[in-house]
Amino acid sequence: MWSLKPLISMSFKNLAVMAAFSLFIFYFILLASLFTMVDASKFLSILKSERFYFSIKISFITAFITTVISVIVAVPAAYALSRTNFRFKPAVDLFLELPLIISPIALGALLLLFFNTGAGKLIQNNFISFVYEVPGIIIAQFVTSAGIATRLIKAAIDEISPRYEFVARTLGASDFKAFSTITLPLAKNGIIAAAVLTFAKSIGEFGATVTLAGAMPMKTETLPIAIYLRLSNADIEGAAVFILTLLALGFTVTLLTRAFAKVRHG
Amino acid sequence: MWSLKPLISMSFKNLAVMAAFSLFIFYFILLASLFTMVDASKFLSILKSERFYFSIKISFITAFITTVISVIVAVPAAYALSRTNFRFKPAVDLFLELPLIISPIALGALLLLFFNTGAGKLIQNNFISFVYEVPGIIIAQFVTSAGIATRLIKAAIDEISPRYEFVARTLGASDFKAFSTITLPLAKNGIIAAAVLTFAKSIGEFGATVTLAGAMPMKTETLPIAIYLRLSNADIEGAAVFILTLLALGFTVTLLTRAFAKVRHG
Amino acid sequence: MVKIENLCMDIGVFSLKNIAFEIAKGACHAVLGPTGSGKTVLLETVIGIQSVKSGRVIIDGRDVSALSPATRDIAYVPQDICLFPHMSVMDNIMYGVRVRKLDTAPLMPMIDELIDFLGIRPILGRHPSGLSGGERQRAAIVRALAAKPRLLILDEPFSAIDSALREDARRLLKELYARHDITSLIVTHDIDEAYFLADQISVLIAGAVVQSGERDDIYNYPKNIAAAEFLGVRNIYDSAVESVQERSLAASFCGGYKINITCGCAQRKFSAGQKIKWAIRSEAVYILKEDSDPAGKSNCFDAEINTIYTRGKMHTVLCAVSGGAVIEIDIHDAAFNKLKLARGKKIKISLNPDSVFIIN
Amino acid sequence: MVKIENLCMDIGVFSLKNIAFEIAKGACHAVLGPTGSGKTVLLETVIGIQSVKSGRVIIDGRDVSALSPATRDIAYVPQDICLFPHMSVMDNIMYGVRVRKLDTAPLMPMIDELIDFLGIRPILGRHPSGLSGGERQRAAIVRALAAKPRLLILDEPFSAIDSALREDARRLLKELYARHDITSLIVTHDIDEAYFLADQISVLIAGAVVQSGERDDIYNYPKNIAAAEFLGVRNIYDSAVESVQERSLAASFCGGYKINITCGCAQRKFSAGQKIKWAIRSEAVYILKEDSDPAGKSNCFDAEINTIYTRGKMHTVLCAVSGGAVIEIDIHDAAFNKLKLARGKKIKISLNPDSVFIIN
Repeated sequence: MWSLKPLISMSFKNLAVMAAFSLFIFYFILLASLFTMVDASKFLSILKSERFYFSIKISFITAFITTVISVIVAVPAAYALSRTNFRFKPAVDLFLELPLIISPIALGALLLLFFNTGAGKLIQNNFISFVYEVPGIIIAQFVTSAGIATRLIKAAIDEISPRYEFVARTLGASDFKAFSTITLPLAKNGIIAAAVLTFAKSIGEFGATVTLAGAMPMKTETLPIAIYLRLSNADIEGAAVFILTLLALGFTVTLLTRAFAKVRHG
Repeated sequence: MWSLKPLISMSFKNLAVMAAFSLFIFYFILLASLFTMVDASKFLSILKSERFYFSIKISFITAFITTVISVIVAVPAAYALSRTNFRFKPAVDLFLELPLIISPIALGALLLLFFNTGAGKLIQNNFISFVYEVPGIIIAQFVTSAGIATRLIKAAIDEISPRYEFVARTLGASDFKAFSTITLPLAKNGIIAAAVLTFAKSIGEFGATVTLAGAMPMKTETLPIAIYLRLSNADIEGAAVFILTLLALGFTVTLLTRAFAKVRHG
Repeated sequence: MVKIENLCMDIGVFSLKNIAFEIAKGACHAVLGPTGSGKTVLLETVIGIQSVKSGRVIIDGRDVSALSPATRDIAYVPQDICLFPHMSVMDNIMYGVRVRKLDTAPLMPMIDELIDFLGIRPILGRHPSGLSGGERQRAAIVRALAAKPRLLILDEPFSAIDSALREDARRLLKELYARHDITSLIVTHDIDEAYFLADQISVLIAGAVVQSGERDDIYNYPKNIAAAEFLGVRNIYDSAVESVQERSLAASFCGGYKINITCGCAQRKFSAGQKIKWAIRSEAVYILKEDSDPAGKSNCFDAEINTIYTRGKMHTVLCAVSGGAVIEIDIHDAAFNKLKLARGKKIKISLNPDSVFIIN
Repeated sequence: MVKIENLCMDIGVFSLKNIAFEIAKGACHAVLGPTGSGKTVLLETVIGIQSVKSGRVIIDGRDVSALSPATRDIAYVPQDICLFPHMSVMDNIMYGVRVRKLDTAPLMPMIDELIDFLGIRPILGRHPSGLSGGERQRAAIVRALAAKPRLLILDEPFSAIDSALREDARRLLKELYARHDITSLIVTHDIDEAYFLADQISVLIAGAVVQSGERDDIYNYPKNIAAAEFLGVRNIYDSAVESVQERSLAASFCGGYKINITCGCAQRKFSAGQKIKWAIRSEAVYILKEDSDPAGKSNCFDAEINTIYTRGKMHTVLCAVSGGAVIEIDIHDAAFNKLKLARGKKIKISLNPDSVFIIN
């Protein structure tokens, strides 16, 4: 604090704003450096390539399926966590926070271990193959995003006064009717924002996917896997195209969720 | 809804609780499968190995440094975002949300691209080497966590009524004094929780680290990298030890942040 | 008729103890209590959101204690009104009718009448977000009454309304009660509001009903210190019974004065020498005109004005009786001006023996 | 002395327009207005949290408009009190003294006196979380006054206090003002509170001061419809000037009646035939005793009681004058009982010509 003190006293707010800007500039320089790598003709040829199209397709399809499953499970789970008291609720709550904290590669490895157990092998042999297969991408994305989706939707439901449901119930609505006609429509924007974020997270999922589904060109080659494969082959210009695609998606999603958040608060 | 309707009407709340439990059980089975893999003697020998010790050490040191840097930047940045209006604030805000959404491998790849630019090479050659080096781990962790740390600390500051600062300022405090004597102590638990989470995220960071710092045994071999290397060598029992270590850390951190969150609300 | 029988509840450290009162058909009953006395918990228990530990809620002879809120036939207007924000006012009003799949036709005349009476026809198509507090409240009342509930519950009914508009809202509700046969329970911390709207009042303090009865009895004769203080009684004195007559008793007052009390037949329970507290509301103490002869009046004392608090309609005069006790007097602006009261002025005050009451 | 000069502010759709008033040294000025009238924005502008668009804030001759809040010498107690939760009450009180690095010794006698006067010595060591609303408020007032500010600002001073305890809190503050030379600005939506505490009142409606002046003038003679309605004037009538005398004027009343108005010298501005509105507060209308002779009294009318709203201390009687107009009367409980008022009863009412006023 010694020598900084006069500076700080002078304009602490400016200093704080400077800190925010330095972070901004840090991220901005990273983005800018991307454009030094992009060669227009190579860029176009990759964009037109079948392999790029495959990555986009597999990423979108798997992320979409993951999002649908996550939301279907997360909406009732979030409702239960927000509105009801049940046994082991703290334990359930704790477990749903784990994917937020634990390394996706550990989660992917856990899945891999599970499919090496008796039960896992039974599922693999008789129902669906996950390891090094497309369904593995989906379950890897699900394991890293379901907990987060539940938290986000719970936050959206928490914001809605339970008294709306109380009133609906005194007016003759059952628990489910009160939920479906009042809480669900009121939480709609929050749920959509959570779904969009889950989709974005799933598109970008790498650690769990590479562990369970592997990095197999034209098979489990999602956009992040494609970046990984291109970098492994020192194809930096090629990687740049995929990075740019992910960034564009990220910006779109951020702006989308903000639009929905604004509607909710407005 | 057709055939489900009677079931739903009967006990919607139970159904919701079931959804929460099914998610819980999903994660729980994954954890349980881990223990089928762990062989006590092999477990102990790995725990005692120098390579395990190295991974723990490098993970903790890098994550600690990342956390310190992140918090130092994030606290004033969060304050600026929460309390002041400045030009380009929406743009800064948007950029700080990117690391939440964009694939860590894309962020790592951006760093790699940057260090391939003229400016990047200048830094590499004259100051610190990042690519495939330990500082690369730190910057990879920083790029994936600084935005998140800022968001979390901003949320903690948002919860504190700005009127506390107004009052402090009418009592003669400068902006900085009002911040350091009022807002900072009141946000303390939130900042600690953010730091703990940043630390945990950094410990688990894989995508950006593997891209920028590579997966080099006994050099850039953090815990997630170690899992990756063991799995690559089909050393599933070996990987299990590292996964368990990450899980234990994850649980500890979750419980710690909750303890701090409780203190804050209490 | 609604009967609350020995209701007990435990929520963490907080509990409701043996709550019991009745609401006659068509009557309005107010539960009056300070913040944290358990009003909202009581109300949520009656509605069925909280389940009872013991005791019963009986509505028109039917024990509803174990029923879900949907089948209790109780309508509820919460403190924050809670019109469903994603529906128009009309859809809000019809929510209960639709969700219960009732036949709309026979209900519409009454709903229409309520809509007109409460003046919300112009806003039926609007969504709640643009409405004023008063409009929201009126819409919520129509929504609550649309399916003809057996009991209407209002939680702090006017807290969402700007204070300048509350008087009109109160009068409208009072008129609504007069025109329709509505059995109602209101919950409030505001004594004036409870007195204005309710026929009976129960005073709830720290989870227990300390007094329940007719509005005037509660207002004029609170039975214990907690209720008296909460109800704004400011003249409370320690005393001892001096003598007991058939229809009155005499008690000591500061400096050897005596005070006659005729309130009810309460004196039967008392005997000479017993320690009591007596009290009188500040608006029941009169300042006599300078030329009036106190000989004929009972409980007259000489006093000197200590402090005057001026307000709009009523002023408060604090005066010291010769014996030392301070008595507080609320006096109407006109009388205040006529008597030319001022600090230090010597006055004669009179305490109507009917207005003096004994508290435990 | 504090002067607010032509203060203008724009925050999004909301604006303050040309706010101007003065607070004499040692006086209490209340800004009174409904929710959303801009009270809090005005106050934050005076404190220096919001910056002015134009206009000045002058404190004891010094223009502080461009200064930071830290150097304006204004103390502030927000609506939610905002004691610093991580400090003891004593540390809260001493915060301003410490942060300004003032010499504690000369300030301690006054701080000690304030602590004792406001009765917070027993809680000095405690943290705010366990305190009642009243204790927090008193601690915040000591904190605000500890470094001898030139102006004390209180935002809705009693909103954090249980309604049953507000009267005591008000009296304590009033006494504090009487004992210490405190120049104060309070902001409130509560007419009674403003009247009780303040010497002068400014009525703020929709971002503009519609009337500013002595407490009694504001209360008794609001100058325009918005102020009159906000201040609770319920008898307002369209009328026309019939004749103008030197010190009074006569105006028409329903059904050919005439009303005499002597209020101020306002009549100078009026001429016969001019359309006006006149008004009278409900507590300024008197019901005459049945045997009294109205011959000597001016503005006496026959009326019939329509509606009675009973309350605790004051009751409200609505009666129709023969001409058709409805007049509302607030009457003290004792007078109400003495006059044996009931619905349908024919009464004689009298409107004091001094209490009738003309509004724009």
